[in-house]
Amino acid sequence: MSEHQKVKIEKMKTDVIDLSNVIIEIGDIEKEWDEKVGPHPKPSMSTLREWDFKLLSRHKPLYTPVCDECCMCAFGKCDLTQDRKGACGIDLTTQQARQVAMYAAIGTACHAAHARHMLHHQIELCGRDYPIDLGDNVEVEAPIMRTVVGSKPETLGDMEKALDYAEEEITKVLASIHTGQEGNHLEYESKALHVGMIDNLVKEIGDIAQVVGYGMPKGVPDAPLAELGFGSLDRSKPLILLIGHNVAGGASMVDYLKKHNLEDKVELAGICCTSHDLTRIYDRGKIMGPLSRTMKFLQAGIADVIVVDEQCIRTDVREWAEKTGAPLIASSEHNVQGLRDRTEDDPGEVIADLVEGRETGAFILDSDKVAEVAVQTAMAVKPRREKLRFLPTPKEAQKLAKRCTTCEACHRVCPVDIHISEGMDAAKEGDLSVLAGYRELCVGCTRCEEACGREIPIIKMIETAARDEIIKDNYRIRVGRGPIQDVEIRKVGSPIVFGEIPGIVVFAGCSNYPNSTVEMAEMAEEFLKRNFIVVVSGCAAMEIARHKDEDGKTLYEKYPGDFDAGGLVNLGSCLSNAHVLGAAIKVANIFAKRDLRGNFEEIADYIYNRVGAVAVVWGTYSQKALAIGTGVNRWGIPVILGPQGTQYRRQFIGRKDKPETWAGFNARNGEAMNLEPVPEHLVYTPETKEEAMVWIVKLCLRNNDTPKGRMYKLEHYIDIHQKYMGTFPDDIDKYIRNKADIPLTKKDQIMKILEEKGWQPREVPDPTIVERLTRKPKAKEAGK
Amino acid sequence: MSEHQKVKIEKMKTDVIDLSNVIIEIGDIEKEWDEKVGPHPKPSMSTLREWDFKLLSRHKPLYTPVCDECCMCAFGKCDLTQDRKGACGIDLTTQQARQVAMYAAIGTACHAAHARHMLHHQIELCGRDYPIDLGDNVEVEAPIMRTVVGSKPETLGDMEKALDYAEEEITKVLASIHTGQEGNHLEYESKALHVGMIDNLVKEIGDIAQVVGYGMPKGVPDAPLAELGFGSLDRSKPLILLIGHNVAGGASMVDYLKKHNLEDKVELAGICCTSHDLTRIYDRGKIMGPLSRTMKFLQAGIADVIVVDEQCIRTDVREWAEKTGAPLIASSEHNVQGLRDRTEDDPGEVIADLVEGRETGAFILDSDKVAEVAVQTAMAVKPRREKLRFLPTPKEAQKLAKRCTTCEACHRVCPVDIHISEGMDAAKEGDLSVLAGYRELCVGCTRCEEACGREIPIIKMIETAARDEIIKDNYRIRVGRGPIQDVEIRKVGSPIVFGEIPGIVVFAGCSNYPNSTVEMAEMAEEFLKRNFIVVVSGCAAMEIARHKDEDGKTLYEKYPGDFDAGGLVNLGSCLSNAHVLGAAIKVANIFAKRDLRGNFEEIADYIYNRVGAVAVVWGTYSQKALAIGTGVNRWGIPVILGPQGTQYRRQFIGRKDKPETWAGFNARNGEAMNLEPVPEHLVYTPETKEEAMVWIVKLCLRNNDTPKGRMYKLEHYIDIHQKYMGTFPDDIDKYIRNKADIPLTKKDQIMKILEEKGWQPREVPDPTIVERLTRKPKAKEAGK
Amino acid sequence: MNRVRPWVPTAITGRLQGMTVGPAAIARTIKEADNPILIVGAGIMEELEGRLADYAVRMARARDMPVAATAHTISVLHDRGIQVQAMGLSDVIARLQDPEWQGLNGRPHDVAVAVGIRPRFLNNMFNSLKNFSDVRTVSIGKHNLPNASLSLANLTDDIWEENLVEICEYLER
Amino acid sequence: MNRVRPWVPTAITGRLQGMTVGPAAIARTIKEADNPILIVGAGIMEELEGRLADYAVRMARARDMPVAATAHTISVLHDRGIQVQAMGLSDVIARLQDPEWQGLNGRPHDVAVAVGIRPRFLNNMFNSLKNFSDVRTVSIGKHNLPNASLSLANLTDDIWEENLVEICEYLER
Ligand code: SF4
Ligand code: SF4
Ligand code: SF4
Ligand code: SF4
Ligand code: SF4
Ligand code: SF4
Ligand code: SF4
Ligand code: SF4
Repeated sequence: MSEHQKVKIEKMKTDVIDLSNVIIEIGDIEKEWDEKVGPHPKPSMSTLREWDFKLLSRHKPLYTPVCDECCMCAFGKCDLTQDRKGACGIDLTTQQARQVAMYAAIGTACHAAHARHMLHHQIELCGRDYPIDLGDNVEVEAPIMRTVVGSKPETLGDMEKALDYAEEEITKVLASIHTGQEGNHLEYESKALHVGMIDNLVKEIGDIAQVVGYGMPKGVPDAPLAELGFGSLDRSKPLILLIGHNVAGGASMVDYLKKHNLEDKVELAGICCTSHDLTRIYDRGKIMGPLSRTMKFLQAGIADVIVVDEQCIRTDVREWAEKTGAPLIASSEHNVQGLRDRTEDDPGEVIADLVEGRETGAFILDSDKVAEVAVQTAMAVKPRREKLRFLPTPKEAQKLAKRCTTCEACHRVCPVDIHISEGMDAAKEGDLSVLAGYRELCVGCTRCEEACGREIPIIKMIETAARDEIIKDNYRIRVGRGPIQDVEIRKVGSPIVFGEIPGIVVFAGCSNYPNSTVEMAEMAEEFLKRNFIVVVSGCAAMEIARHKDEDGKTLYEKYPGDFDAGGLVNLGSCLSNAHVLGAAIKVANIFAKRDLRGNFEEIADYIYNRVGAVAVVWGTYSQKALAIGTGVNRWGIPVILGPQGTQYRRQFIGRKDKPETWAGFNARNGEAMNLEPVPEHLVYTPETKEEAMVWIVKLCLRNNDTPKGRMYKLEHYIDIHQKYMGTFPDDIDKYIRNKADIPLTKKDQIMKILEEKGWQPREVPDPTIVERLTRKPKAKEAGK
Repeated sequence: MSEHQKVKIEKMKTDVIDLSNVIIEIGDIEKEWDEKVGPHPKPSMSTLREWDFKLLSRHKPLYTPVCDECCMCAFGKCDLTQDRKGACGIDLTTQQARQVAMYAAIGTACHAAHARHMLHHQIELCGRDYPIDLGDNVEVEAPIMRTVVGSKPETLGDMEKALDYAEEEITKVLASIHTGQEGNHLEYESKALHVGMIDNLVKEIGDIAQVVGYGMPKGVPDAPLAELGFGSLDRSKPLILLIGHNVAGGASMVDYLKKHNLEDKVELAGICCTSHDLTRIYDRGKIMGPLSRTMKFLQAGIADVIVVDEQCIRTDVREWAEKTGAPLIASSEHNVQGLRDRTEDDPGEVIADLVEGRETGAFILDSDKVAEVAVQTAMAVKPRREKLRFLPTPKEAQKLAKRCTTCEACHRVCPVDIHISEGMDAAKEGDLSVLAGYRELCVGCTRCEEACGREIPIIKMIETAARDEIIKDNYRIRVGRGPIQDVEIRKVGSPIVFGEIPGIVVFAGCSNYPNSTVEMAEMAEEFLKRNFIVVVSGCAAMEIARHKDEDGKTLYEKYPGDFDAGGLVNLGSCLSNAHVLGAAIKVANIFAKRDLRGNFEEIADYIYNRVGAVAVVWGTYSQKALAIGTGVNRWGIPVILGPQGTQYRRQFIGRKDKPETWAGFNARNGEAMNLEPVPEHLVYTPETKEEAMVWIVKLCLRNNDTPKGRMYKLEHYIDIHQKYMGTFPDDIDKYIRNKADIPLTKKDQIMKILEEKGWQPREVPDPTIVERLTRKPKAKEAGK
Repeated sequence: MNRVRPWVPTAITGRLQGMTVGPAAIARTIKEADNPILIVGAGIMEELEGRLADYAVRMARARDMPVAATAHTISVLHDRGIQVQAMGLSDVIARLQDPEWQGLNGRPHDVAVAVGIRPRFLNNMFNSLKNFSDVRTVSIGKHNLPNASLSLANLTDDIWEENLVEICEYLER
Repeated sequence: MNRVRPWVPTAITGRLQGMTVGPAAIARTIKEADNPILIVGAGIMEELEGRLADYAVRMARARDMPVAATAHTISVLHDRGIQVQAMGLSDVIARLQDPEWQGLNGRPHDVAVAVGIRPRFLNNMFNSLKNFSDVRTVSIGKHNLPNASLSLANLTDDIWEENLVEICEYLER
């Protein structure tokens, strides 16, 4: 990294000086920041390896290979089954870890490139000196950057160096994937954790850049409600559908509409994170839904113009845009779709080409031009298009169903295990209700259609079957609020650490799991009612919004947006989910007065042992979700994945039955001791939502829980266990350190169990897993 | 990218000024360079897409999928056979291109991380201002950087920004691999070409840094000869075996040996590129051989200490080090092998642990400590170790052979198709000669041993069988000379472009193909004799050295090292193969006076149409080799891969039978016309070396060949075709533009063919495929 | 290598595929195992209108197998009067790979029998055992799983139920 | 899906595998093809002590198939007196995927028959045709290739030669 610059000034004139041809050499000039630098500013790939190895010795990787072969180099394919090694010497365990690191690097690269683009764009719009002002209530503006990079950004330009650092680390991790390097799986896991931490960092930078530059809500708890769902659209207006994650194009459209007084004339709606970010800057922006809804909207042809940016977009979007006659605009280098580059062309010409059908799409890298072309084209083509006409009628659906031979090819490939032919059977008889019932389950992956030898348009038929519901689909979601305010941290720091708030549950990432709407909403509400802080972002936040109670209210309408007990906090897009980690860091900083600067290990140790947070990525699918999860893992935050998370190939499983794996220290006196087996796992894939809920509460346990905190947490644990498992948990003795921990309401029952198990009270240490952080360091450690 | 800096100077005092607390804002200050900036400095991922699409419309991707499924996200695995799409919408064609881009990104990341480390290391050693001085004969010091980045580095520090740029681009390409983006294979091919170009750039930076910093040969044609092969070792001395690519550790060892007068006492030898670079700084360094020899040396236990750095190292090196009792030192973050981090420990302590066997290895990130520990440990353990004792005796080998059931499991998995059981059958009878014969074929991948149910140590038996030869293995190789000098370019520019030098053949990359020694050496000599310039680097350069003529001379002893007709130019390690591309660029710059700065497209168009260079990566296996090849492809240089190159999944195949695919322009008048179908392919995998040789000469044809040049090239083409194919080529009419092109010696025969084919003379244009570069640009183009 | 196409066509992970067998072979393997463990997943509550739970219980009883109740199956099994250990599937799979683990009944398990777990999920989990342990795996779900050492062909509910009955009866013999 | 294990155990690329057949089925397919092309690789010079070249020539003659001589086989084939087109394997494979290509004899080929090409190399190349063309592929090499529509089992030289004779005789009928 080059903090160091040598500069030649040919001419310089200010009020005080006038000089020419001076060479100035500048060393490592840092912004003023009186916090002392910790041991690990800008950690390199192996700097925090010891920390990782500590986590990995407690939570051992459990590998579920998706493939027993390796095809990564021209030596391959190699058969790695059982204990066979590949031609480079690698074994299957190491290969799994290598793939995890590779995919985590891809996810991180996405966020890094996104952040780079956004920062660059904001610097162009606002200038390099534009201050990072997140409002009066946010002083610790970039907790992750402070901790990891060791610097405190004051302006947009100040964040560029941190991205240089991030890109260098991503490159290193990617380099390590090359054939012929690590032969030990833990090394690759450490690299995955490292690149995951970089993912946290770049997301924070990207979101701060857009919050500041676009003036998105700055951590306001009472962010407004936005509309979500097809039913929220005024179908008489032209619709521009934004798909992807980078709102730059959408933001320019908002400007364009406002400038030309067209806000009333055009609907702007988005799919995936770009829609979150759209609603953060535009109160009339609509959210169509998460990734899993994309294909349904594409096939139904609801959009008059489709604008794609980057990440998690159907790769066949061009095909469907063409089939439904919607001009397609590609606005990102990451997803050009073979379209002709019109960036330098006159927008009028491009619009004419699209409207008159001479071309079906355009690649435009200038967001202002994207805006003009999208809006004008949408207004011009709308009159010619009729919504939903691409779906079959119920009659036609019945006829189509009759083609079905009940061969089950579709069912076999359906990732969410929908028994499609049953729906077809009913449809043959004219009963579309079974198909309609699949709507919430189906994630629109088209795999069934690809497998069907009878060319049955399964998704369209489901949509037709559920037509009436779709048109009514209209939900309220709280707009993404961005960071958590320092004042909120001050307020909740103590109840979190001392236990009145039993935990922070984060629902993040994708929603490609059957019934994720209902399941995630149900889980969220369970914990809202229990006074947990429930934080959401990305597709998960949308999915949760698609669930209404009997009164027609979504959870966002029922629970406040405060980062406080019983609050339902929508951070926004996936970029903004960095702020929940930021909040955990701020607890350490603001509440516990731990220094952040270059002090990763201490902060992570703090969170791991003290902040009862757990992330749930229920409908996981993407490499980004893997990076996000692996990132928070490094800070000691456990992640629960939906069952398809086994496709990521690796979990981190702790063994509460092996006390020796929980080695740590009592920070008060430096004494080595086995700590409690909490949090038990760092990555876990439960089978059902019921099991997930038990794990959510259990993974909020922390070594440093106060008696009151522990008592509350155990009360919820027992209660949830009884509610969903139907039994009293059998491991309660493991978590009761002394009588003060025992929930009062269940005291008798527990005491009986404890007696049966021969339970003895235990000392409650000031827990840490880093010897250096103890107060009486051993001689050897001290010598370092 | 942040060229822009805002700096606060608290105190500054020079002879002329004295000031405090001044804020200086610095814009894009560039080093003085009066060359005008071309259209594409620091091209972003899609900037050169149109250029790529031109190449790709001429040389269409031919995909050979290694797997018909995709397992890259948690949605998978998806079945992509035939026209099925995955759950993200991707099809198999696009998926192949996506994988190519991903693996090219991995290869590039390796070189980028290597270059970053090396530059950082040299800056630490020599200072940021250390001048880039490549000697009097090299003025154009960094032709790739000049062309791609548009800047001219004067000091080590000047190259850092270029690496920032490179890392940003690698991150972008990696980001584009994420699920849900490109749905068009050409887009991913363009991204692969882009990241390949970045690979060229970072290799150049890395090699310049080490050439300058370590004082390696600076493009001297008569670089000294080094020794290669096991027989070159003094086995009475302790041997430190360096494996990998990054010579930082080796360089420190050289310093250490010199400082402590131990040069006579210890042997330093390397495997893979680190050994090339070792001999570039140390005249007593030995080269053990390429990657394909690694396992043989490991199993034989020849090393007293093994030091690994990064890339292309057996991942199970630790296992073999332990089995043979050789302490292992890991010196790179990329390859830590689960070893304890001893970077901060006292070297004496580490040495004691290793020598006394308390630990089997150490991870040390400080190259000076690595040097001390390696040297001292080697000297201490040597007396206890006996070389080669890990190999079975011939008697034992016979006994082992008797275990063989001729099940053929080994033969099936052998990537180079060795019929091992035949060797075993002979060995059962005491005849080890058949096994011995496998030695040159075997690439030491151990796959046979992994497959063998009888636990037969096949490689060791081959080594035992070939024992006598191995001990005699002693070859001479010319030390890597680094860049090509400007004076050489001045000398050869005209003969290259005008044809006296029929072409430049580059043998680069790996050597994991059966008989690659003999085959590569044979091919090299064929072209040396024909007055081609033959350039070598990496493992290929070593492999070629392992071939002696009847007089016991290697090609390096028979041919001069000049970059000139009949010269055999060893550039050095894989990093240094950037210089051959550099040489092609310098032809455009020095000979043809084309501006380089930010002028990629014009330079690539120049090379593609004028510089008859072709690269051969015969024993290809690595992701780096893919990146290297894809990189030169973007500049219009064709690449020939060995047959296992199909494992890379993609070739670029031209169609000489489709004239319309060769559209271009006559630069003289801007006229659009179909150019000649040359070079026909950009990536091609021939079946045999004979076929390869025909392609080598044919792929040196260029549109702009002068009559004399074309005549020479065709003479070689016909001659080689007759020699190896046994026939006169049937497509000669395609390459004769008018009678002046006809080789005199074959005039009659050719005239007959031309008459039969109804040949007509054709205009010879000033060829270009970029309309903008023509002299009478069309009105529309001009408007741009 | 003669086997039916796995239920999930892409479930094959490589060269090494388990066998497709009938109920007799499965029953025999369970019976002859040294110390089998029965892993019972959430599907027992829904499949065959809940009767799958009854079959699971019958097998556990007949063979006297310790039962790991994954997901939230514990009370369903308790209700049917057998002693089970609640344990997440990942926990079971991780422990089965640990040579030190003394099983649910004080000694290592050599065979893992699973029922009531989604095929994709189980196939992935069993691959972990296939590659990283010596434990043999048996699926008695109605889908064919290439990563199980033994699994049934892809069956209709009716035939599956017949198979389950056959397995129970064999074990009860 | 009933087939032998491919010669190269990892040569399977996915769900779609070709059939392992005997010489009769291969001969019939070649005979009944509309316009087959015979692709002859370098192996013909070494395999079966060079007799493979003779078989290739016999088949080409018997079925009157146009021949693409890949690698450096052209003169070996010329020497045996048949007209062939010298063409690299990648060139042939690329052209076979082009619906516009009019084959070696003026019309598209529907079946590609290959002999004398290393199994790994050919298996990869044939996968290109499997996925990206309608051309059916036949390998008459002695190794089983899952990416060929039809290929022989893994044979010894003796049996292979018998098969070759049988194919030749069938075609000559
Ligand atoms: S790792 Fe994935 S792409 Fe490679 S062979 Fe296995 S399933 Fe196919
Ligand atoms: S990376 Fe290793 S295991 Fe993978 S294909 Fe290459 S040699 Fe085989
Ligand atoms: S589109 Fe829906 S029904 Fe079809 S396979 Fe995908 S999830 Fe299943
Ligand atoms: S694949 Fe098609 S035909 Fe077969 S059951 Fe499904 S919908 Fe019916
Ligand atoms: S990236 Fe696409 S094709 Fe690959 S596994 Fe994921 S959804 Fe399937
Ligand atoms: S080690 Fe040698 S003989 Fe064995 S499989 Fe590899 S190349 Fe073939
Ligand atoms: S695998 Fe082993 S037993 Fe079988 S042929 Fe090869 S060496 Fe002999
Ligand atoms: S030539 Fe190939 S094997 Fe050798 S070092 Fe380079 S990439 Fe590795």
